[in-house]
Amino acid sequence: MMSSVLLALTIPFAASGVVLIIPNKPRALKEMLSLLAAFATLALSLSFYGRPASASFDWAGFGINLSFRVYNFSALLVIATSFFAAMLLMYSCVFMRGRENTKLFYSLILMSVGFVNGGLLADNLICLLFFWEALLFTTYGMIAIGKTNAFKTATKAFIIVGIGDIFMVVGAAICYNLAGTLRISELHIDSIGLGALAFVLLMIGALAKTGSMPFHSWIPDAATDAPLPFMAFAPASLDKVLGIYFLTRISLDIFRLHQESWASYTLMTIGGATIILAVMMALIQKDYKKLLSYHAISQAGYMILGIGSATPAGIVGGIFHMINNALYKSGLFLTAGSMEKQAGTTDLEKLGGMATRMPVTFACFVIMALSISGTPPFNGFFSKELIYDAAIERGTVFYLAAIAGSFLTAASFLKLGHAAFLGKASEIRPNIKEPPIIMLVPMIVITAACVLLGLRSAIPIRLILPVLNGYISAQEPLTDFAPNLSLIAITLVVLTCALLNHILGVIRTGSGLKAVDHIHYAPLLHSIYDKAEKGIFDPYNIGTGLVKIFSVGAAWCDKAIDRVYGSLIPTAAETVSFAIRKIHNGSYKTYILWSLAALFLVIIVMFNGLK
Amino acid sequence: MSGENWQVFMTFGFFIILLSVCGLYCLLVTRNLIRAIIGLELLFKAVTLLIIVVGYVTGRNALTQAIVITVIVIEVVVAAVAGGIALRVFRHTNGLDARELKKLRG
Amino acid sequence: MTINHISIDTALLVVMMIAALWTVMGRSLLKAAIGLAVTSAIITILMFRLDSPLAAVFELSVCAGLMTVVFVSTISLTRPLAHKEIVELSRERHKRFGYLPLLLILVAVVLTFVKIRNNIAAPPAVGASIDVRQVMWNMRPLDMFGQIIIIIIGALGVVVLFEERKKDEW
Amino acid sequence: MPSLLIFIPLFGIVILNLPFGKAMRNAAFWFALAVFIVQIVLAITHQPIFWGNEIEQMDAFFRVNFSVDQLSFVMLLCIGLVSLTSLLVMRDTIFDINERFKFINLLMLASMGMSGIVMVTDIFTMYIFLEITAIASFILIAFEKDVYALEGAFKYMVLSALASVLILAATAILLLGAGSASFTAIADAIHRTDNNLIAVAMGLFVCGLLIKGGMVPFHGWLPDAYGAASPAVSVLLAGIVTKAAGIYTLIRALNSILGFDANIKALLLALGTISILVGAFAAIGQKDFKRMLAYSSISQTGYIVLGFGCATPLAIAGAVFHLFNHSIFKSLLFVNSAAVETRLGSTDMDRAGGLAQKMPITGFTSVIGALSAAGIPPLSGFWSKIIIVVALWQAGHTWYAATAIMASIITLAYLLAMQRKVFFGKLALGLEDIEEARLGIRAASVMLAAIIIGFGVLFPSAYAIFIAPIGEMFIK
Repeated sequence: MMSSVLLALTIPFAASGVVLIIPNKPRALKEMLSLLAAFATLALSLSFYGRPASASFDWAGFGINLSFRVYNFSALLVIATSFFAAMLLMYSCVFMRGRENTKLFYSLILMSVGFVNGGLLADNLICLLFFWEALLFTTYGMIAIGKTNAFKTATKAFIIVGIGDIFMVVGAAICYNLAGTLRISELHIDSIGLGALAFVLLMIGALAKTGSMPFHSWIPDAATDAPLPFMAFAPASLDKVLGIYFLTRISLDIFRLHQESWASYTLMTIGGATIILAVMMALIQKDYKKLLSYHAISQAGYMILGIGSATPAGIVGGIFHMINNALYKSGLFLTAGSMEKQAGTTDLEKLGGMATRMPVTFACFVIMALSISGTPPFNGFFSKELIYDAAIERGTVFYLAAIAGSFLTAASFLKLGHAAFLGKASEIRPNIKEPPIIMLVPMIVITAACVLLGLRSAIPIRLILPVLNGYISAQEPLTDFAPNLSLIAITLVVLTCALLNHILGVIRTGSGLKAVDHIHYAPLLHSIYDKAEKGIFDPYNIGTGLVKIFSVGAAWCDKAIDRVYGSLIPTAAETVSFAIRKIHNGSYKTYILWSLAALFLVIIVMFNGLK
Repeated sequence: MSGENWQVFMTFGFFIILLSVCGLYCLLVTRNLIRAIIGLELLFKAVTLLIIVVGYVTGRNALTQAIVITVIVIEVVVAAVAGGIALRVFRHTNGLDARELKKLRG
Repeated sequence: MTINHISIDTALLVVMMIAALWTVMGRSLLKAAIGLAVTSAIITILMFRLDSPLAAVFELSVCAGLMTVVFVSTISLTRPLAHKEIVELSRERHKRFGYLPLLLILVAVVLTFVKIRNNIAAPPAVGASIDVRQVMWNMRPLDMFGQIIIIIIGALGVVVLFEERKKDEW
Repeated sequence: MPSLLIFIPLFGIVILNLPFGKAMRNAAFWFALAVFIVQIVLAITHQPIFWGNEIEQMDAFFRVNFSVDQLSFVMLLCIGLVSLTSLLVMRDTIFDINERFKFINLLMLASMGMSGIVMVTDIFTMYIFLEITAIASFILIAFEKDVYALEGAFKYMVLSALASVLILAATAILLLGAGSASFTAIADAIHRTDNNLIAVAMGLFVCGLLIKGGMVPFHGWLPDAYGAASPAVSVLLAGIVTKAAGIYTLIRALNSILGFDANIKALLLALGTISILVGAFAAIGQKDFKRMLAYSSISQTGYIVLGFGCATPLAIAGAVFHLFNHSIFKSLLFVNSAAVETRLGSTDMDRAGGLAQKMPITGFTSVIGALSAAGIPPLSGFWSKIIIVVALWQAGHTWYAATAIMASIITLAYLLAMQRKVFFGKLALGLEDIEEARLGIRAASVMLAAIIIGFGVLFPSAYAIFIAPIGEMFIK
């Protein structure tokens, strides 16, 4: 078993290396090879489930071991990762054809799979950090492959995620100081004093990886600049898997989050804010991919809210939602990819009437959109209900945030679907038809998974339940969660409202895309929207005043965060750099004076000794 | 160490420090490269004297003399090479001004 | 050594300081080189008085002699400054070098306040009377090889740095 | 027989300089190549017949007393590798046969000086070898003979002479207590005496070494010297000269002579951190490739000194490993800069652009070098940095560790900026007919890149063979 644990890392790594060095032609060779590796990893990971194992190798000495541990939770996520990798590689085979750097792209994807698997299986904080950091560079590489602007975006992503990682490194150091061990399965720390600081630092790391606010601003940029499969791969699925996995581990195993703790409230607040702010931004996007990317942020809010609630329903719901989200979000990105490949654009103003030309894509889109909006009987519904359940138990505010998010999500997907697939058929390109079968298969498989997980939602929930072992005391029975009928009713009402709202908007403006323009160009908000880029927000007619404050706040937050990462930090660095270069004035006398000053100081210190 | 030797060491030490201050001042204030090298030589003189005094007060004249002879050889070679560099600078800039040597900065 | 000896030494040291001051503050480069030689000569006397005759001889011949030759030849190879320039420079020099005696007095005053405990003691020497030559050739031969290497480098350096090349433009 | 490492090149140089005509001058290159390769092989294999004490006749004949331990082996390996690299770069940058001959002589003398530094057991002999290395280096810097090179050489000369004075003064004061210049006697004296003067001598000694090693605020000469020297000399200086003369001697002094004094440890931690930050920040805004690398060198050396200041076995093992890594990746980057300089005629980064298209090997190896410098897994630079950082945590120096990690990001930032300016992006105007660098430079860069990747991937075994024994050296 020991060696097979390592295989989950070595297969992708080896394949990644081989893909990089084999010749460019024939094209099919590298495609076949990467697919083969991905499916082999998937098959291997399936064998992990239900067979706990651990492996440890002497590595750097001095207490730093390369140790891995397979248990039900990590095994489940390794399966998910491998599944997504296989699907996306299959999709990329066609999608990336005719582009540059495909070899590097495959290689990086495989490498990321190895790193994510490593991170999920690692049982040593240093070891986990290693894989975690390494993922940063594959992310960087994959974004940088994209369009001309991609380098800047890649750097932005790198800085933002990198800063989160630094916090995490410091947090890990504190953990080691407090507990004296780096084995995750043996780490148990109280979240008071230094422990609290450690928790916050590790939490920041996990949140930054997940892409929640305020660590999100690179994702929308990447949506336009990075190659599309990357979006479906990293921000939509792998980053969430790894980030939420780590958040769960620190909340449940290391710090034993309990319900009344400040940490729980912090997490829930971050979760709630992320849901609302990001979905607001999503609502007014006019680009298919950008809209989806804001949803990728917003959905992370649900997971954080669920796990932060520290109730069994919330935690199970959060993890279930993470898997569901990974499914439908990557699926939705794939539909965006089909659009990009076949129609040549993802600008919603140019698209329209695609339903008749790409019926399969449309069907997949509808199912996944229903799923992400939380419509029964698809998978998103069940996980969201669990989270609502937990949120209402912990505080009505959080529930309101979640349900409002649901409303806006539904509204934005109605807009998206309407603008892209229905309405007047646009003629941007003649003979638009379905993408090739190899691109359709992953979409269909993922859609089928959405439906299956919805119809048989008890099975995944039962698989996730063991995560709670050790967290919830054995006295409390761990059974399936009973559905809360009144909450379901509210959900359905809210979704209906969203539909009505959309229809109302369409009747007023006559276009799916412009269904929200009457709010957009309202006299009061007009100037703000003009300022905050052309049409950033699209609040609906109910509660205009409240929405206005939120919108301005969201726009401001988004810009401010962007400015900190994009200009404040580089400017500060350049200023310091300039000052330092200025004092190197080229005269050897200055340099001697520095040396003498330091020497004098040293002499005084050595003469008197440091007290 | 006997009091008498200690007194010798302290007296010499006092003047050695003054001599090195002289040398450093010369090195820092002058604008002529050759004078800067002379300042360095003064520093070397100070340190040579220090080694000899140490040899005297510890009764190990043989060792310190051996050391000083080597130091003197090194000193001469350093002075010759430094003089060579100064000469080269002179050929390039037609002067020995230390302020000319500020082109590399930042 | 009696107190009398110490006062002679002190007197010599004061003379050495005056020579050094002359070296640093003197107007022409040539005088500075000669000042250095004088300083060196006084140090030679001090070394002789400190029972280090061989080092003293070396100091006298190499430092006071050879080094002065090196400096004087370098100075003569570089063009002497025009008279006007010297006058201007010397006016400025007074401003810049006038502080040196003050600085020296200041340092001297500060040094009188520094107290060091006399608890350093070297272990007693093993063989009472080891000769310098013995130390150099038998105990520290590596230093001799080092000197050889240094001299080779010095020779190479002089060849590299002093040689005239057509490429040089001046 | 370690003395042969000094004497064979020495006699070789003497014989080569005898007036036997042109044949000797042509042979010099191959002689130097052979000497360096033999040194590398001996340092890797730890060949007991050569290093062992069984055959003492040679050392006894010359009456020299060398001692070689794990640390010396690592240094000898670095010296061999970097000197070899410098020689290969020289082959492609200096073409006049007489110039070449002088250069090779000086290179071998410098390398000999460094080999001496890492093997001696006597503080004054160490000083002599330091001086040999230093004088050979500033002649090498001035070798170019343009005014910039002379300026760099003069600055280095002045600061280096100041360092010599400090080291000599410290030696003299230490002699006062020890009566002998050998490491053991002085260590014994320091252990025995508790006196302010001796403490000051320790401070002077460390400061002298820090000037030689170019640590902030003693670093003023370093960017000028590295930046102005000819390509082959920059490689030598950045790769090994300052490391052997300043950093190796520092750890040897701490371990064998001065002991890990609390004040000195605090000093090293502070200076290490300042160096890391100042070097990194100064590197951000540089326009010249070599000058940026020089500041980066200060920053990287800061990590090494930080490791020494932490003074746990793990930290020192990491620091020594970083010293090795730094030698390799910084030499590699300077070789890349040499490739750019030979083809472009300058190292101005604004003039370059998109060179990776025309110079694929240089472009690729520079990526490896830059990533290793920034500490990115799985390249070897990552391992040494992570070891240092981990050791800092373990010793409770959390803030220093955090700074080290933060500076690592800055490192990545400026190295990536360099990559973008010089090697990637659009091909700059007028560079359409540029070619890949010549054979020697290519060979050197491929060799160094292979070492970086090899050490990174085979880290566990490299650790066991080279690094762990060094850590054990320091367990008291």
